[in-house]
Amino acid sequence: MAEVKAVPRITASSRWARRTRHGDVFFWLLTLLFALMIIGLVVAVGIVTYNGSAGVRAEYGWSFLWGTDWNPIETELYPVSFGAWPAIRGTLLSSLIALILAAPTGVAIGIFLSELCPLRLRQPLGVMVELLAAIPSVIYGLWGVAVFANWFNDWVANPIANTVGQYVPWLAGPVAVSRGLAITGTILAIMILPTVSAITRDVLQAVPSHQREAMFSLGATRWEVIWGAVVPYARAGIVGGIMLGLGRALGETMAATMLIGNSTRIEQSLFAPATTAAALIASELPNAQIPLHESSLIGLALALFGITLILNLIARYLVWQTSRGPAGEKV
Amino acid sequence: MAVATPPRSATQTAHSMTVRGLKPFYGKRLAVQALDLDVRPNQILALIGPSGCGKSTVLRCLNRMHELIPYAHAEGEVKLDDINIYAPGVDPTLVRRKIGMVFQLPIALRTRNIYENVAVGLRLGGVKNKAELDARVEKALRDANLWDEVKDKLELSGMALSGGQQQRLSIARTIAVEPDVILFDEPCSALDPISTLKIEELLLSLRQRYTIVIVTHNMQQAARISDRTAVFMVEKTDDIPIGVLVEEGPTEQIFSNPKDPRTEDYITGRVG
Amino acid sequence: MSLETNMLTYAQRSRIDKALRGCTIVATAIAIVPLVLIIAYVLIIGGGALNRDFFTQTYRPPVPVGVDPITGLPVEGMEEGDLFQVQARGGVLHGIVGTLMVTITALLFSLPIGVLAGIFLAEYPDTPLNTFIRFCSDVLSGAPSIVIGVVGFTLIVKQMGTYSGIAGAIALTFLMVPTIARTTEEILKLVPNAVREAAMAMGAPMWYSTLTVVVPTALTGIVTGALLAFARGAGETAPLLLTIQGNSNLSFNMFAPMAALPILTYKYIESPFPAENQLAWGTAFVLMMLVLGINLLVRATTARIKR
Amino acid sequence: MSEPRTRSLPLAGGFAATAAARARAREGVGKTKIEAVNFNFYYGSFKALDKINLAIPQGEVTALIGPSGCGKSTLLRAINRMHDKTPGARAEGLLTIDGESIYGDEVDPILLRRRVGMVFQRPNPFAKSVFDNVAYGLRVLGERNSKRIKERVEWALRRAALWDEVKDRLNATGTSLSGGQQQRLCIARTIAVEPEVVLMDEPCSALDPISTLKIEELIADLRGSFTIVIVTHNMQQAARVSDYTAFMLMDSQTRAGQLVEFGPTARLFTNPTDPRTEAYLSGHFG
Repeated sequence: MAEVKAVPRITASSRWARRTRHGDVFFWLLTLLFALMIIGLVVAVGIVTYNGSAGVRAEYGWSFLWGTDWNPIETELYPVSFGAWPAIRGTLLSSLIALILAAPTGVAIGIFLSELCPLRLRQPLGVMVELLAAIPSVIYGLWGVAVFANWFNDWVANPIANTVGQYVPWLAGPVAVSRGLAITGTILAIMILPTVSAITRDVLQAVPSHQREAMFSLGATRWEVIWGAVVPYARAGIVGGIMLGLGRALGETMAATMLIGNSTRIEQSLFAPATTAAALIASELPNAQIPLHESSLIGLALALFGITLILNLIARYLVWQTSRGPAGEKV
Repeated sequence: MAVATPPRSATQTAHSMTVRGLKPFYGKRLAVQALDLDVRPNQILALIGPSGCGKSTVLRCLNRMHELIPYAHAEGEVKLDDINIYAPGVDPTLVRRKIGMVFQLPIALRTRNIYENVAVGLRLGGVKNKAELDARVEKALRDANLWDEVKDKLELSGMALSGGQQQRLSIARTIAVEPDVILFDEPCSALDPISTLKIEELLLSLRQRYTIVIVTHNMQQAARISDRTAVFMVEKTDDIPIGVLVEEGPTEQIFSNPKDPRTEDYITGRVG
Repeated sequence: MSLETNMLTYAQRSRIDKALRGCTIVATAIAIVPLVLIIAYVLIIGGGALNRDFFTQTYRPPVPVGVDPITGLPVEGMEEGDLFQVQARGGVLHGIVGTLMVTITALLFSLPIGVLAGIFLAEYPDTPLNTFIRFCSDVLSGAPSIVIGVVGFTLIVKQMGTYSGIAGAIALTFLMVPTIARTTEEILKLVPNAVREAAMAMGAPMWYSTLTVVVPTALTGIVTGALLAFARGAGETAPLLLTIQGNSNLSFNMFAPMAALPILTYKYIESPFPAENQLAWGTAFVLMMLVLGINLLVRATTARIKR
Repeated sequence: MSEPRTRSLPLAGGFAATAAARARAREGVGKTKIEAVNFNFYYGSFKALDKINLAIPQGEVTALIGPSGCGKSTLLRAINRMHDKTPGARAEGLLTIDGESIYGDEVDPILLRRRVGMVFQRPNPFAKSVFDNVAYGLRVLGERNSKRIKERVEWALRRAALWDEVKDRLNATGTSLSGGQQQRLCIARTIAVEPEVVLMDEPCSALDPISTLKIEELIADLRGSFTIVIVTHNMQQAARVSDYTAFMLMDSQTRAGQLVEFGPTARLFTNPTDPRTEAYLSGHFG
């Protein structure tokens, strides 16, 4: 091998050496500090909403949550009163409708995209679903108000109210024009559908193909493979996806504000106007005149935050439960 | 009670397969040159050859598993006894029911326990009676030489077993539905020598009741257990590799007195 | 067919298979209809509402059809009914400027927090603290955006005594940090350990190898996360309603109320004039193009890297 | 930085010490460079190395051979403390370089690794240009003078017999080179800072025969300038490139790695004293 010309060796400077020696401790502290900021942000949300709602808790205590009267403006007939139940009920019901509509459909779409879709369509359809999940909710709300509401009234709400609604009180008329729990729930369902489908598709695609092949080689039909091997394998992730969708529906503000009708009266029918916690906060907080009103709205935000926190915990518990599999598995 | 398959009696005749002009494709690319092959009843046919020669592809064509790979399909004729499994109108699901398959990696269905791992095929076949299920699961596990090791832990997940045990579990699952032919795709390549030995013993005992095709990259294994051997090679035309069936014959003859010089090169270790 | 002889239940199984597979196709078809309609409406109606004024002007109150929008005088040949029809004028330049300023400021706040927290989660050994930080990050990204709006409102708007762009940016920071932190963490974990070991074996201190080798390897991924966070922030409405309030004029002052595209969309659709509702579609069009454009860009670059 | 302190504790203190050590290196080949005395290594409660006693001579090539799982890689990685980040990994007993304990309390592993470079099994160039890959170690040392860096990079690439192949594409990404070139790039990167010891962990196992040959030639060429410790599973390779060979085995009961025999390669391969070495070399097990 050819002789290589010698060149001076490079050694470290002492200044640099001092810098590098303490760099690691400094870097660790720096990243730790910023990581702790994430905890700080959550704590800030908790503290601000908790302190902000001190007034309403002093006035009503926990019964604030199930008080049924919400009346921020003093009139001769009705005294000022703040009960969160109309808003909480509306939030829960509209999300429930969204969940009932979107969970089975979303899972079915996920199964179709991952297992059954012709290969040529798989990529474009998948991209479309992911793009739809990214569209801002105000656009869903806009379409809901301007286009979907009339259609829903003519083809769904009125026919149901005029037939089944005669006997079932919670589907009874009169149908509020373009407003109400049912239509809000439906738009929320359309909105969370891409989220649920995209996550379901992702977790199904992560199932190793040999699990499918083992079932196929036993003479299972495609559906038996999907339902017997693929879906059970991925159920934890599917549950997680549904939970994520539910969380989005619970906290959604704009679509709800535009479509729910913003009425704090509790009416039995799903076709009557109602309100949700998010919609109530968005429409009243900027104009709240008396401190108790403002404090009540912040209390609502605290309740909403609490609900999503609990949902997060439940989702984690379910994922943990379902991922364990049969006893004896080495985890 | 719906009974899918009556338990097989020892006297039942075994089944043969005939392959004529089989051409497996990946997309537009032909993977193996059109080949003819006979699988004789109650024998073990070994497919050997260097990696990339298409032996696994051919195996997967024998029960129409090949077409499950995206963009893959096969042309030609594969007969189980006198039925062409590639004839129009034949449901691949039924074909796979009749021609079982055991894979390279031991597969325990992750969300089922050991018992259900074996019972799953029977349930698909419509067996619902608990006593009958129990009996047939036990028989399959006994036939797979696994019963004594797992009889006390049938409720545990299949994932709790060792690799060799999982592979025998896969075999138990396959023979529980009493197929006519069993295909093995390098069943020992992920296992340690002792587990390999157990699987080989198992294969020899299964030969009395089933027709078996096995793909292996281990020539000694082929020599030890198979009755006949088919040797595949890779050839390159215009830089595109294609698998070719070089020679097929009784195992003894292939290993002691190969007709084709390429076979000789391969088994003496000069290529592959 | 003799293959079927011992398959008594097969016909039934086959029917179930076909029926349920059909169900998934039907579900997909049903779901695709409204989703396609939404995009189509925004593209067609919204696209139709666009013109040069739309991008160069700010809000101007609508005038009757029979009045010249510039001079305010009746135009020639006007009919009496025209005075009761309203035509929309002006554009959303103030909204575009507001959205960009607020979201970019929020990105500047959340990038250091998110990236450094992501480095902490990915590069240092897992402890219960890491698990807790991840949980907090999940809580934050799952928190309803209106709650974040309330926090911005009480924490900043109330204290400052005025709605302001900066309050909006801080509220959006809450929402963007978890996205950036989690993508950074995930992408850093994809960097092969061999790269870290190589740098370590050269005698590089950890901070130096992280900044000069690990992070540059993952840079596109981190940028992707930042862009996605930006898209998410740009589309948020609820927190902005409570923090920047909206503004009809072009404003560059981060310490005063500002406009933003999502808020304009909401205000225009609530407007009683049908002509202004038209503007809502146009605003939605711009917003959707911004968000989808970023998503497509991210998709194209990641696809290129994977190849 | 105080001069006496660095002299007495070179690993802990700084860089003047390395110059002193290099002066010692010139004193002659064959002196003990790295020594293990009753050295044990644990992963949590699992004992991976059991009482290793070994003296690796300076300026020569020492090969660690043995069947997989025998702990040869663990021993190699212990020499520059690559296990430090592995949870539960800990050393016991004595492992020294130039008489200083590698696992001493005062030792800064970063300074240690600047003296003990390492080449890995799979080529792992950074996703940077060829030039920046080699310059990386120099920049780690704080060098900012681009002329000096350039000189040094060329020197290292020439030393690694890669210069002629890459001199026209120094700006190409390191990962765009072929596997064998990547591995030589990694060697160039390691020797650019002139470490005293170069550890190689099966450097050829991911390479084709021709690239393997080139790396082996390179090792022969670097011999004398560096103390080289190489782990290989290929006995022929050990016989070809090394001056000394250490044969290790896994204890069948405890599964801990043990040193069976150590000696000049020629002697070990032709006339092993331990029957287990003989059995392994003649292919009876492993």
